[in-house]
Amino acid sequence: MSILVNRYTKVICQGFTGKEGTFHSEQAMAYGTNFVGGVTPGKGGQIHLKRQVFNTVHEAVECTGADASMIYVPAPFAADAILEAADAGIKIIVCITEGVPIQDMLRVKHALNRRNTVLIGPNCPGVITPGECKMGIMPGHIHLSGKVGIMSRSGTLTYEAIDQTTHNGLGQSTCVGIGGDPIHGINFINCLSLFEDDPKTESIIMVGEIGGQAEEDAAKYIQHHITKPVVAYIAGLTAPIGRRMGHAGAIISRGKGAAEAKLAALKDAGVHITCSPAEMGKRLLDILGSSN
Amino acid sequence: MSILVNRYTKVICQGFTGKEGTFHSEQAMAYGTNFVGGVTPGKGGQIHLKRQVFNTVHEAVECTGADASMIYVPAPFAADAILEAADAGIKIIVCITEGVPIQDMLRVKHALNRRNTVLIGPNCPGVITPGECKMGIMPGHIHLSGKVGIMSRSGTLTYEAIDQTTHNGLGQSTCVGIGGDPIHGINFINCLSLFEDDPKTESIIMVGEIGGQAEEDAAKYIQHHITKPVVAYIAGLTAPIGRRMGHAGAIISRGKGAAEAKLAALKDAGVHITCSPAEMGKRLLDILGSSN
Amino acid sequence: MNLHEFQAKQLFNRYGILTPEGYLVTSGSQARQAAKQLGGKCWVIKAQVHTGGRGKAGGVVIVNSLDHVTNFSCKMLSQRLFTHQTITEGLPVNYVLIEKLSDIRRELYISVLVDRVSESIVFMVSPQGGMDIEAVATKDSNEILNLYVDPIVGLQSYQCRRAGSFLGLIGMAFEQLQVLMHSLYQLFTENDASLVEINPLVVTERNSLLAVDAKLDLDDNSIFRHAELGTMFDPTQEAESEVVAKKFGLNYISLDGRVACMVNGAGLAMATMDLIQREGGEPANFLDVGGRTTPDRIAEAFKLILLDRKATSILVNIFGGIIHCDLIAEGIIQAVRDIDILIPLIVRLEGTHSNLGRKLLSDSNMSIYISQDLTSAVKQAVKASKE
Amino acid sequence: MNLHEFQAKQLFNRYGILTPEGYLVTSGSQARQAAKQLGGKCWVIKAQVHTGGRGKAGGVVIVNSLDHVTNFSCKMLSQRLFTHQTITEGLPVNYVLIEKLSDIRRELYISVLVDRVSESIVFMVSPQGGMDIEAVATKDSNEILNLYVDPIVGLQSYQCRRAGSFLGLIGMAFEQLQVLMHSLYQLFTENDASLVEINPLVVTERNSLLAVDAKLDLDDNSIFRHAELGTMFDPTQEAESEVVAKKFGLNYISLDGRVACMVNGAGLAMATMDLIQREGGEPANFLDVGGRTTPDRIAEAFKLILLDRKATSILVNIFGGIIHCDLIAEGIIQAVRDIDILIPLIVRLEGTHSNLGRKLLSDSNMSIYISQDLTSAVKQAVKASKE
Repeated sequence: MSILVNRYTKVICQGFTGKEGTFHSEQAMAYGTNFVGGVTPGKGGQIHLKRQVFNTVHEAVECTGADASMIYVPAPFAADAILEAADAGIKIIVCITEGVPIQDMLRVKHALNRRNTVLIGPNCPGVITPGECKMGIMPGHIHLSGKVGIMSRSGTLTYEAIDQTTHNGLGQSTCVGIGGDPIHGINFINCLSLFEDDPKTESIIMVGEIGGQAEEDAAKYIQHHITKPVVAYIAGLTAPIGRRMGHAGAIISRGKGAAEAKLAALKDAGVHITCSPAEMGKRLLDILGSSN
Repeated sequence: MSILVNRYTKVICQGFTGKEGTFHSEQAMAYGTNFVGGVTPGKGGQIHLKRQVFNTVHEAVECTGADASMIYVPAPFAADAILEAADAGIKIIVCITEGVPIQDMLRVKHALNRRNTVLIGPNCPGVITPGECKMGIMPGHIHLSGKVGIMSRSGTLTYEAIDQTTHNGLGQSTCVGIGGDPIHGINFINCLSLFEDDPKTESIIMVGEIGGQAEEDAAKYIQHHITKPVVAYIAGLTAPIGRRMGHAGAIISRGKGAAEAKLAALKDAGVHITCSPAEMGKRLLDILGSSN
Repeated sequence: MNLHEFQAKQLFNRYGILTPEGYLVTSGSQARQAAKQLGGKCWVIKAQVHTGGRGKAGGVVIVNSLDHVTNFSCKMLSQRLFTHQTITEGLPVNYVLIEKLSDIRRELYISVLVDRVSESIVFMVSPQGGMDIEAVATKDSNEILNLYVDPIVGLQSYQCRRAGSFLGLIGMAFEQLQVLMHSLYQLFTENDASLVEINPLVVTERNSLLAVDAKLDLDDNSIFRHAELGTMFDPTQEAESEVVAKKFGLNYISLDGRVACMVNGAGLAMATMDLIQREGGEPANFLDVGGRTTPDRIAEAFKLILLDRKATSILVNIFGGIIHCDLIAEGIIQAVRDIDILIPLIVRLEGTHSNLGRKLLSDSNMSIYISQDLTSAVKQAVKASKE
Repeated sequence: MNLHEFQAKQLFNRYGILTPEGYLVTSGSQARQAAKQLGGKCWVIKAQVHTGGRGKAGGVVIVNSLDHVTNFSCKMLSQRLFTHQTITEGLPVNYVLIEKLSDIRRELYISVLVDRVSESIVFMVSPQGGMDIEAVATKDSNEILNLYVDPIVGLQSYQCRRAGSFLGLIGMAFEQLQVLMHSLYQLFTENDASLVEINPLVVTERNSLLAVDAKLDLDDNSIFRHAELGTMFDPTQEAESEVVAKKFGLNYISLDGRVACMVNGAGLAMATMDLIQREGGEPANFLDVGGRTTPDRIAEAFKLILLDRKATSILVNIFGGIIHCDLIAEGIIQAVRDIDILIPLIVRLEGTHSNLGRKLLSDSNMSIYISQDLTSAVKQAVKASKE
């Protein structure tokens, strides 16, 4: 088992024939993902990477039965692409695209609220169930099928967590990059709920960062609903106030969103904190060892 | 018991000091409704009909604990009034106003979709639980507390059904006028579900008319979910095609919405049809007699 | 509220939607002048009336000489147009539109409307343009694509691409469709339209889109915020009695039977019509006097009924809610006193103040059949209509 | 992207929002001319810089003679402005705004922003204008009303009435607030703003509303669809190194420590900074080279770090995802070859092609400390920075 995606997930790519779409679709196929086709408006009927290209997601879904899509279109077209996927019945939408206007995302989020669709991202590395399905830009080879559920607001920090849990032998059930934008799809609480229900997931690593209050909300949720051990790392203790730290969402504004408050909330909720991004795997192993 | 409103419902009126609002608020109080105040922007602080006037619904809710509002504002302001009530936490919104632009209602409906609020109307006579709470323009004196749930797209036809069930002694649990506009709040299926769950309601009268497919949808729902006997009357057998019969929603367009199709669907679903608006009560009594 | 084709096309042009070059004229000589101005050898003459099915009824004619332009325009302007959709007496043709004949590679269909089932605005497109869309729907529903617009985000580009793909458009026409659909959506929402239809939407030989026909219905309830559109209303295109009715806030539709009825509430009015038929009669009209009636309106309602001359009895059926029966009674008494009502009058009053109302009527000593019971009132009215 | 006050006010005026009469000037003599033109006896001189807290820092001055207008304007234009919010070196004042002094009955606060928790646009209003809104929030949150806008229906009139009622407005000011809020909402959505703030929003003696100050931030991600707004960017208001960084697609923020770092990914970059501090060092910067880096960008990143002169060691920390470690290695080698990097360089490579990358680096025989382990790399960098 796993959450969100697995070996049966039928994946397509929007922005398939573009440079990014091509590279990461190739990588996904090489990883063994059940990759069934792609969409590029105006190029319908062509064959690309041995898969059929469609003009619209609706056509792709009709012909391939796709239920998941990864989006590599430029930022101005991302909102439209997400909505197209949802309208066509895609259940898991992974939007890698960085730089989507925030007001576009506001509208998209409200529109998706009433649909039975999960959006991951935008501005995220994607989602992977090791050994089964890779939808995103993460390097596949660092993963190991296993029992840690990983969720993160940061791309490369996710890889750190993955790498560490691969090297310590725990492996990953599913890794979800929820993205660095202030308005995004799936959040920590959604992931926590899925990980809690997933028999394969035995523990959880959460990688947060400054900005917003997603970590505080997650802390409350963990306290009341999560029985599996959670290790958390929060980036940005040294970040200055009022500066946007790369991610559009990583900003301490009006006194809110500082790392200290997040760490305090998580500690209160019984979450195991690690203060080093290099020791997330080690911290988890320690906890699991001590609880056995 | 009853559905939607009862003796504990705390009712306010929007458009309180206007002519319509004043008249029907007075009537509601005279009927014994738990009428706690009213709203007219700019007249906050005044006393009207021995009740306080507020500038905003939020203030009214804060000061009176109101959970239901009846709206008598002119059509151009109806959408805003409905949204204000919903935003202030009002649970039952009755919009009497006629002539609300259809695109306003489209937006209002979508906005309400995500809220825990019931909208009744617009362009409807309102809702009444006899002997307890009257929210609308129906003549109170024709009602009798009893066991028939009545739901209707037409105002005066509702009164016919009420009058008949008062005279035959069955009485009414709650009567809901869902309104004659193509886009409206509560629908037949919502009412059916509430009536089915209400112990006081023993049978149901449904008054439909040409236009749309609400009756066909209700028929399907009755077939699968309703155990109580339902009597239906559909108005408009003699209505010409393509003409709007008074109500904005009462039109047979593009071959759809004709009375015959509605009657056929209802018959198929085991609903008891009456072909005379003067015999809804009699038909119901006959059925109840025969089933005993 | 319906607009004329030329009014719809004016609005189209304001939103950048291309229509054939043309002129609106009111006489044969103007028509000739317009055709000269347009140049070319073929012209289309289109009667401006509020109805579909103009083509079959002779309201759209293609001609290839200036004399024909003059003659056909004159003929159209001098006659009323009858189609299967028009009211019995046909519609006057006060304007004709003279257009250049468009070169046509393909004829498509596109419309925008409010769909009550999905509670959203929907685009309907079909490659089967130039035909009655209901016929297309009946024949093969796969030939129609419905695109539902989410009000949160509005029309999306992907929906336009789907439409273009479905219609088999390529190149410039594909691109133009995206723009056209966004323009239509803007026009639809900004003007509170209830229907916009282009049938046919033509693909020309140069692969460009052209709105050869245009139909535009507006939401009556929203005219208050579109003053300019309100002035486009053409009362000559509706039955006189219905125009009068509208003026007095009455909902009136003229029908073919002999039992006239005056009812409060649209549902009860329909139900009364149904009952009349059930009792062996035929309704002469639909008439809803509404919830806020006054004695004046009652009088106007009687006048309307008498104007139609068909009725041989009148049934007044009132269930008082907002409306008070005593007020209705007073209105009836006043009307009977002021107007010569020579046909039998049957009045059924029920609801608020109904006892008082019935008493007023009987005290008036007028020749009115008064009833509290609907069925017997209807029976009486049907019977009286046949005497 | 931040706009200057005068730019924000220009945009305000375009949306019908009233601001004090005033002129933008770049010299003392222009300032005097402007004051004369404005008339009256009192003027406000406002330094146009991208920062809050101008008042306390001497960036807003009220004067009552033309000589003072000249003198204070000259002074402001000749100095950099330092506030608690500005970067270390302060900000240049290239323009000052000369305005008529407004008569003030009350000072209110209003702002519009995107709220990430409710995922909606929110209006924030307070009767405590002219103060730092964070201070108001801390002192008494009842003094602030938040109004969340549903994107389906947009700002509603009832929300404006609530705001007006909350602010205690009556008469003309109450009516003007409705219009103002709708204008602000339109401005906010049409221009993809991320913050619009009027503090204070003044109620004048004649009970009219006036936007005495104006702050407007735009969403950087949306500038592609607002070409005109893009041209309003004023690079003089940002640290030079950050302007250069932006040009090369690098996210760079200058800090006060001595350990420079170059990282891919914003989260990892923050984490690297945190680790440096944890190991006893202080980060000299935040630098995210992003996911699509090229050897050129690596070189530019090194130049940026060296430009700041503070760093005494450089830590490159790359976990390859999209980015390939061999490419990074090549970039590093090229940069070291082309630029004089005289301080110790520590490189940690992990992820895609990391073996290849590390091999390239060690084969280059350059003086680079190469590590696969993050902690030891950080330790090394901190240690090196102190030597």
